[in-house]
Amino acid sequence: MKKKQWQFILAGTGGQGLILAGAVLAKAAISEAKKVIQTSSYGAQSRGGFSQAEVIISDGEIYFMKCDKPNFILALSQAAYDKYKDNVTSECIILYDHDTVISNKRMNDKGYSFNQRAIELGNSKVINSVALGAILKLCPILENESVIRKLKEELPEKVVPLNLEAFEVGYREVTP
Amino acid sequence: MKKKQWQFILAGTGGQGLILAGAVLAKAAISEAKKVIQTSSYGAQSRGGFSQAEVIISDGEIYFMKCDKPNFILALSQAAYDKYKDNVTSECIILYDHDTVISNKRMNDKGYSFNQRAIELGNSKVINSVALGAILKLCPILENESVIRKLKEELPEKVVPLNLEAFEVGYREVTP
Amino acid sequence: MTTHTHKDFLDQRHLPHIWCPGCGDGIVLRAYTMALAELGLAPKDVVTVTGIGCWGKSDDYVATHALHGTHGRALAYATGVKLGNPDLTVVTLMGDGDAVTIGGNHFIHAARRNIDLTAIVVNNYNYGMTGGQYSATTPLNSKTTTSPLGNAEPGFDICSLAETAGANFVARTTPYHIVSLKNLLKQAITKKGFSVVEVITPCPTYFGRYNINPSPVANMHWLKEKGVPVAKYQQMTEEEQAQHFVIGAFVNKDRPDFYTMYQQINSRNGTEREGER
Amino acid sequence: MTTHTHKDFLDQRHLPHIWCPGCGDGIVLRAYTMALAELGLAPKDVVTVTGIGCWGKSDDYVATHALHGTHGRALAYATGVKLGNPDLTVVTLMGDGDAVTIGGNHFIHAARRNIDLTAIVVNNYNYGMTGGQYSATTPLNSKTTTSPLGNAEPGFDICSLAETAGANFVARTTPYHIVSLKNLLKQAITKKGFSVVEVITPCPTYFGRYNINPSPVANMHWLKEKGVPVAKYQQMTEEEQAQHFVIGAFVNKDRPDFYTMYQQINSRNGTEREGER
Amino acid sequence: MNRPVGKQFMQGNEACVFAAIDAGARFYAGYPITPSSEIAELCAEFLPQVKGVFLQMEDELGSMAAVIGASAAGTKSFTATSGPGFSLMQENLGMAIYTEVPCVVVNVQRNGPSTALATRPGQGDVMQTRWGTHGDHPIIVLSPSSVQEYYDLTVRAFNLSEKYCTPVIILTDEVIGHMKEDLVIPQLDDLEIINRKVPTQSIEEYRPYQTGDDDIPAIAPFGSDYIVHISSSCHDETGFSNSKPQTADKLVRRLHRKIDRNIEDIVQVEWFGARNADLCIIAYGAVSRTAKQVVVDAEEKGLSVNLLRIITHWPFPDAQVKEALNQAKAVIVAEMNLGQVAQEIQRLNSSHTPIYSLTRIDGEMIIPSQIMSKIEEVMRS
Amino acid sequence: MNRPVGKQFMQGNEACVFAAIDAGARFYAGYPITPSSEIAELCAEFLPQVKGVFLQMEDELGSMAAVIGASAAGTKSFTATSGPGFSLMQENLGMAIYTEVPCVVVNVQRNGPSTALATRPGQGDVMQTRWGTHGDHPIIVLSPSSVQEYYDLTVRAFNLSEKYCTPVIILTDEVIGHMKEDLVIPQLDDLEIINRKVPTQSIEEYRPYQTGDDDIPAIAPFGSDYIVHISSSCHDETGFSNSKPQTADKLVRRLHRKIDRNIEDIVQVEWFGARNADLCIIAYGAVSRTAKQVVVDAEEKGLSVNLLRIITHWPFPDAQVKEALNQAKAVIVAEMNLGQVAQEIQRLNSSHTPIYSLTRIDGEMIIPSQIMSKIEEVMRS
Amino acid sequence: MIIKENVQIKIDERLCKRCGICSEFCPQNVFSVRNDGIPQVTAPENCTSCHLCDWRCPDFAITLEVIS
Amino acid sequence: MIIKENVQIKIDERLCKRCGICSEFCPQNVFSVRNDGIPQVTAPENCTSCHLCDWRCPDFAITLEVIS
Ligand SMILES: Cc1ncc(C[n+]2csc(CCOP(=O)(O)OP(=O)(O)O)c2C)c(N)n1
Ligand SMILES: Cc1ncc(C[n+]2csc(CCOP(=O)(O)OP(=O)(O)O)c2C)c(N)n1
Ligand code: SF4
Ligand code: SF4
Ligand code: SF4
Ligand code: SF4
Ligand code: SF4
Ligand code: SF4
Ligand SMILES: [Mg+2]
Ligand SMILES: [Mg+2]
Repeated sequence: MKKKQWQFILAGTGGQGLILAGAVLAKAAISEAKKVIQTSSYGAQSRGGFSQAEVIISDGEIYFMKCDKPNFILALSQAAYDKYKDNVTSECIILYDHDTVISNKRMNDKGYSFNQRAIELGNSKVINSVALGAILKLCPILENESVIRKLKEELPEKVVPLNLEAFEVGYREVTP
Repeated sequence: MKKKQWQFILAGTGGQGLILAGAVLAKAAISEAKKVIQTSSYGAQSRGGFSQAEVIISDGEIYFMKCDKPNFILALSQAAYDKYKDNVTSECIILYDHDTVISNKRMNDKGYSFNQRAIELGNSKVINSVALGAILKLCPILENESVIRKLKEELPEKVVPLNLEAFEVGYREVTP
Repeated sequence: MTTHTHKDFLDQRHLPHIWCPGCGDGIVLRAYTMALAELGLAPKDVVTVTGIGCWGKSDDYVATHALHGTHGRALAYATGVKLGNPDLTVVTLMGDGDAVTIGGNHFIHAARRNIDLTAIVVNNYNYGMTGGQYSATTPLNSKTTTSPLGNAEPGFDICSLAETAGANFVARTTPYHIVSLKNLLKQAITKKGFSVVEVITPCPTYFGRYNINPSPVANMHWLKEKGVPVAKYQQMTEEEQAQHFVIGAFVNKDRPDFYTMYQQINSRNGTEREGER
Repeated sequence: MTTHTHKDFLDQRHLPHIWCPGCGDGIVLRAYTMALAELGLAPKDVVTVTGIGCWGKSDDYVATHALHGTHGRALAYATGVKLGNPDLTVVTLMGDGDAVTIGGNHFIHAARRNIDLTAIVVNNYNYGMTGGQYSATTPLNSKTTTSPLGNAEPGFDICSLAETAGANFVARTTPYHIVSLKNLLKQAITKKGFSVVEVITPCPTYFGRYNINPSPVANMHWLKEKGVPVAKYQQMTEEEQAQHFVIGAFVNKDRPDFYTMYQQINSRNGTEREGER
Repeated sequence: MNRPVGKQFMQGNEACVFAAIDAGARFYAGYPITPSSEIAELCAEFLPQVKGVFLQMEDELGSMAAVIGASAAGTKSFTATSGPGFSLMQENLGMAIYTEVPCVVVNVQRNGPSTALATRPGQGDVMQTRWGTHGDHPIIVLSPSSVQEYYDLTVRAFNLSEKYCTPVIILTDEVIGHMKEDLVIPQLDDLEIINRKVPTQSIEEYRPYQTGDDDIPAIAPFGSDYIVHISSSCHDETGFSNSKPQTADKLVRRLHRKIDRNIEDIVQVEWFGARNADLCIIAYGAVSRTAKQVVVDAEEKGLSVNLLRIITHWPFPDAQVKEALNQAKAVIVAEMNLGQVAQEIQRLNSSHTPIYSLTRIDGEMIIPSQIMSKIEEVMRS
Repeated sequence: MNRPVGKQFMQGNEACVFAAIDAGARFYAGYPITPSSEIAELCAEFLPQVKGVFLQMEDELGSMAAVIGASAAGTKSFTATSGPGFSLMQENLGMAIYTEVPCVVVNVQRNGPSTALATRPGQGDVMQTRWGTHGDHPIIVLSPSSVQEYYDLTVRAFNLSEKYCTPVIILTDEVIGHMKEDLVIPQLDDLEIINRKVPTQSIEEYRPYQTGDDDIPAIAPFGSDYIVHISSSCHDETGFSNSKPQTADKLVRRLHRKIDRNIEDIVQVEWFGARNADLCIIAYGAVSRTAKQVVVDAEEKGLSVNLLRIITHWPFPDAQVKEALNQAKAVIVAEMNLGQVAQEIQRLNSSHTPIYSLTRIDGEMIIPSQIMSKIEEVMRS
Repeated sequence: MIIKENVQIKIDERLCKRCGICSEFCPQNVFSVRNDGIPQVTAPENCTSCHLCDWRCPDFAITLEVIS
Repeated sequence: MIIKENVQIKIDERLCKRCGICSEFCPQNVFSVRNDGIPQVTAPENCTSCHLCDWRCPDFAITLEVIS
């Protein structure tokens, strides 16, 4: 029997906390008894350069560990967007940052002002939590609660409230 | 066609100049247009320990380079003698040093007072030249002249006369 | 007089470089290209031999001949290059890992041999390239990714090591002290024999973050404050000295270099040997 | 008090040893076994780690635990042994090749790290085992089988190197000075931290033959004459000094050894780290 | 140390460290190198918490030597590296094999040769693990393909190492080393931990390299009442050097025999899919994950494909590979190198089964569609 | 230098040095090790006499690196070592292969692994020469069996190295290295000497790793007007590092192709005895001398035996070995190791010819009677 | 004594990594920092063309053109 | 002040390699050298049991037994 599988790619720039966002997504999925694999790409240019987390979430065994058929791509930089725009199926959602990415206007492209909203929230570093909220909205395969619980666990206590707020913003403001 | 081949083993102790003696034999043979291979054994204990030169002289191509069927063994130490006494054919001549070796009295064993005669000649180091003379006498496959010529070439000028004398002594005093 | 500018020694095709914002590597590279230009050299006269590491990546940006080898062996390649063609100006660019951790043996032997090379050692107090682990120059007690509670080993004084091992020219400075950096590099490159210029510039991304300050600007201020010239250093109390490091040229002598000695000895009459062995 | 004699540390089954007549190695080995006995150690308390070379063959004759590894790595094995069981007394016996030529990197790092080991370096000015090639301690201009007209490289001063790199105890002597040799070994073995005793004893078979005299006795006379104590050395002119070498203990300090530092740092409260990385 | 237990989500290299500690490792010496450095970093953090020691050595030569020293002193020890460092360890790896010092070496493979693409995965060191050091020698090499298995095989590596007194290599790759996956860490009591043999003779009669019929010596740790002599030179049962030809012959043949006779204990493979499929994929490490996906996909397409996954690389699973060759109509060997294992399989191919070597050396993973195309191509022919 | 010419009597290692100098070598960097040290000693004596440089490096890692450096500066360079040193050279050997720097490495094999019997012969490094460094790589390895051939193959090694821009290994053994034998040294004019390609492009257009259809680059020496960039990282035609997957793939496949397509130029074997004999001995190096004696002895006994002597170890003489397997009723592979080449031959044995592996690892030569007994045993069965 | 020359300071935004070193250590406070971290030449008249900003820029992003 | 004890000096001829060090450096000239190079104790009465010969013998060939 073929199990249902979701492939997420969170791509952007070093420092945007995408690896952490991937981990939160992954751990939330684990807590819901799903199978999960997380991989990340980094090269010599990691610091400040291109950065990417891949998460596969599945109801059953996951064999191949790379996202060869992504269902969802978060593109927080032009490089991230360009890397994937022509290499995914038309069903794949690409959620990009309005502020920094010029989209090709694919059918399933969705823009949102991630950077701007994060700054407005008071810290550009919460961009990853905004993104998590948006992801959950567009791709509701996990309970918000599980993600929020993991966010609380993974983040230093003092930044939790702001990140939860950011999550809510992302969840609220992005529409399918 | 099988070519005629002679295998010589010169064995004794480091410092007796056996490698040099082997080289003289070898080079003399080369000068007579024979094929020659010289090998020598030395271990960590080379210095003052066991030392050995092997020379194969042949009218034709030499393939195997070790003396597996020696025709002639010079044994200037007990260790040298013992190493071979039971591992050679009965035809193989073992010429040993009377002064330092106790022989098993094999049929083809021949003793001579190498050490003593060398000392009497004024320098225990000429023991190798005495031995060369003796070898040529017992195994006359090379011209004395070729060996003497090579002795002159290989040795520092000032020790040549004494070594030639030693060679003569060995050649004269050892009898088949 | 100078026919080349520093840009002639810089291969701009690969810019922007891979180094983090504010990393000292770029400043040292700038000083290197300026030094070459000011010395009136041409790119074809120079072989830049780099190690493996952040600083070891600098060959990507130089327009001289270049050899980017394996980690820790830059001086050994360079030794071969120099002896393969003694007319070349051979400069090695090594991190502290390359130069005195994995490559420590080549370092002391190059100094002893006094081979005519220049070593520009960028000491960022850790392995930048692999993620900030401690190296043989990481100061005692510092926190790094492999000494989370503090490093139990003190760091080498690279300059003392070079001096003891026999280098002809030994100096230390920082990218903050950019003018002296350039001038010391010129002296080092000109010097016949083995020359070492240690450039202290803590890796802001790792060492700085854990031990000084994550900001490049703060790290530059740190260098400005910590690096003091010999004269000033000598007037300090021992405690003060422990909080600073001394900059300047410490060794500048003219012991004949290896190749000169080699040629001299081997021009001896071979017969001299006869009978001695 | 002593329950063991030097013979308890000597494995006599393999005597006579392989060393040439008059080679200093046997004398140093004797001093080592005497030192162990006089320190009241038992063979089971001691691990002798040897290099590869003539002196490296000494493990064949010791009755302690022993590890005879690959060429140049003795200090690295010994570092593992000591950290694998810090209660052991770990002594490395290395030739000049092992210690400061191929093994030079481990040497300076062991000193820097100040790991609690003793290094007894027999400096015979060449590679005895492989037939008298020059090593990193062969003096400039010396004739060896790979420098037939003279060595173009100067030799290291092993003691200076050890001192600069950070050793706690550094001494030099010769087998002629057998009593001081034994006593220095005792001090070195007792000292917590990295200790080096350099024993100068030119290989009579190769170095001696080409540069001093083939006779072991002559080589011993040479040692007697050339090795002078610090006080006397300091009174010499520079020219005289160049003709001699200084013997005695040069460094004797108590910087905490690696394992002590390691334990101290790692007993810190781990939470101190929180948030810093 | 707060030992993780039960269901966990962690990186492969992380699982390796916890497994090593669980297996009893208390000493790590290494030199950082991508993509293995996390192992060093986590050892630096956790070993002191279990009274162990983490040491960053000056290079990989020294790391391997220190590991040998610590193990000889009785402490289970390991190191981790990648290609360039693994090349530097070869001399002392041979020393450990020859002197029978248990230890574990993790090689997290990256793209090679030389420096090449240092952060990208590869499987180019398979043959090097077998033949990298000079002279005849046996070796045990294990290859995990999941985080769970990385944990399991690390424990197993220490066990085999202690049991057979020999170094064991874990040959993994950047993908397995860096990916995060869920795994279950057992209770300590549920883990089988094997420790090296202890001597039973009297102290006087003790000879460290004397073995019983099992060919395995009982080498006491340094510091014990049994005096131990370890030598990289040819040595007899006493451990002292001995240069007799017979001694040399006896020693090296025994070293091989102690592994060869235990092939069944050491060799592991996994069969995946129908046992009697038409086409068999042979793969290992990260690529075997691709292959599994392909087996599943093929089934859906109605293609008869299975997978023989190599877990023990060396000694090579001759019997199992022969079985695959005999059973399948064709074999595809998929690997991130130029066909190293494919070539090894050719040696066993007395059945003349067509062997297709699917190679990839650009630092990217072999993806399912790549294998699938190959299958379709093979099936067509 | 007083160049020896015509009929000479010298040691194998000595012939190697004169050959290297004749081939144009002007730089040697090495670290002494038995049984190769004579090569260093003679280079120390003779290189300065031809304005070359002999340098004793601090270790073998540095030696190999210095050889690469000097060659990159345009000077033909070489080194010599034995097992332990060869293991230490592996990392930089991979670097030389990957960056296409010509050079020659002589490995005078001794008994192994580790230190073992350091003064005794062995042939245990055959597979290591193929697979010793990490990552996929090609290699050329030549194996002489007489002093004459040691001379000839040393010249050839430099020629192949320069022609194909790759390191070439001379894999010999203590017996061949140390024995003295007569040989004929040709007049310099009669020697074919090949030098590396020189660039033909304009300075502006020059890219050191750009190749023509022959897959061979024209890498100028450092110091020339052509600026040369050499990198151990994955590099494109400019020589600068480049981390694109296609670049990595292209580079390593080209490195293999430039050797593979020239197999016929590179591979040499010798057939000895009747070409259609019943039984074929396959041997190389010193042992092939034993085998020749056996072929002669067998003929006298009326046994139909011949010898296929491997001269080029790698790339492996697949075609010739297959021919032997197809022709003979049985094959005996005699080697001073545990059957390394026998196993390689098995890979080619599609004819199911019985292959008998005759091994010896005690530091003694395989003697004629040993092979002869095996022949008689095989013939009986 | 500082000889004043006419100097043009160019910042290549493609190369600048916003480290802040140029502006922080310019002895004449010639720069101010834009919102996004890129330095701006805001007091060019104070520049002594000492070149420190140029030489210390880790990213080869500053060019000083002296128009004398 | 040297305290004289009764001392017996044994030379193991199986181990002695005739280097000559013991006899050359005995402060009391206790040894003379036999024709074949093996040292002989010829003036035992002069021995101060300083142990130098014993300790300096490279071949473990000398044993000093002090019978006090
Ligand atoms: C033999 C080997 N070991 C380890 C590595 C991994 N490695 C690459 S760079 C580096 C350290 C770099 O540190 P350093 O030389 O100080 O340069 P930095 O990055 O700090 O400038 C290491 C350990 C390697 N490439 N090769
Ligand atoms: C890796 C390696 N390279 C070279 C050798 C050969 N080798 C054995 S001993 C030795 C030198 C010994 O010199 P030293 O350490 O000074 O000891 P000595 O023999 O002089 O006492 C060498 C080069 C080796 N065994 N291993
Ligand atoms: S990691 Fe450190 S050394 Fe490397 S580029 Fe970044 S700041 Fe510079
Ligand atoms: S060769 Fe030299 S060092 Fe070696 S045993 Fe002989 S005298 Fe001693
Ligand atoms: S040249 Fe000097 S004064 Fe002018 S902007 Fe740059 S640092 Fe400031
Ligand atoms: S110094 Fe260079 S990189 Fe840094 S802010 Fe100024 S222009 Fe930008
Ligand atoms: S103990 Fe002293 S005095 Fe007595 S024989 Fe020996 S060296 Fe001479
Ligand atoms: S010192 Fe020892 S070896 Fe030398 S002569 Fe005296 S007893 Fe013999
Ligand atoms: Mg660094
Ligand atoms: Mg020595």
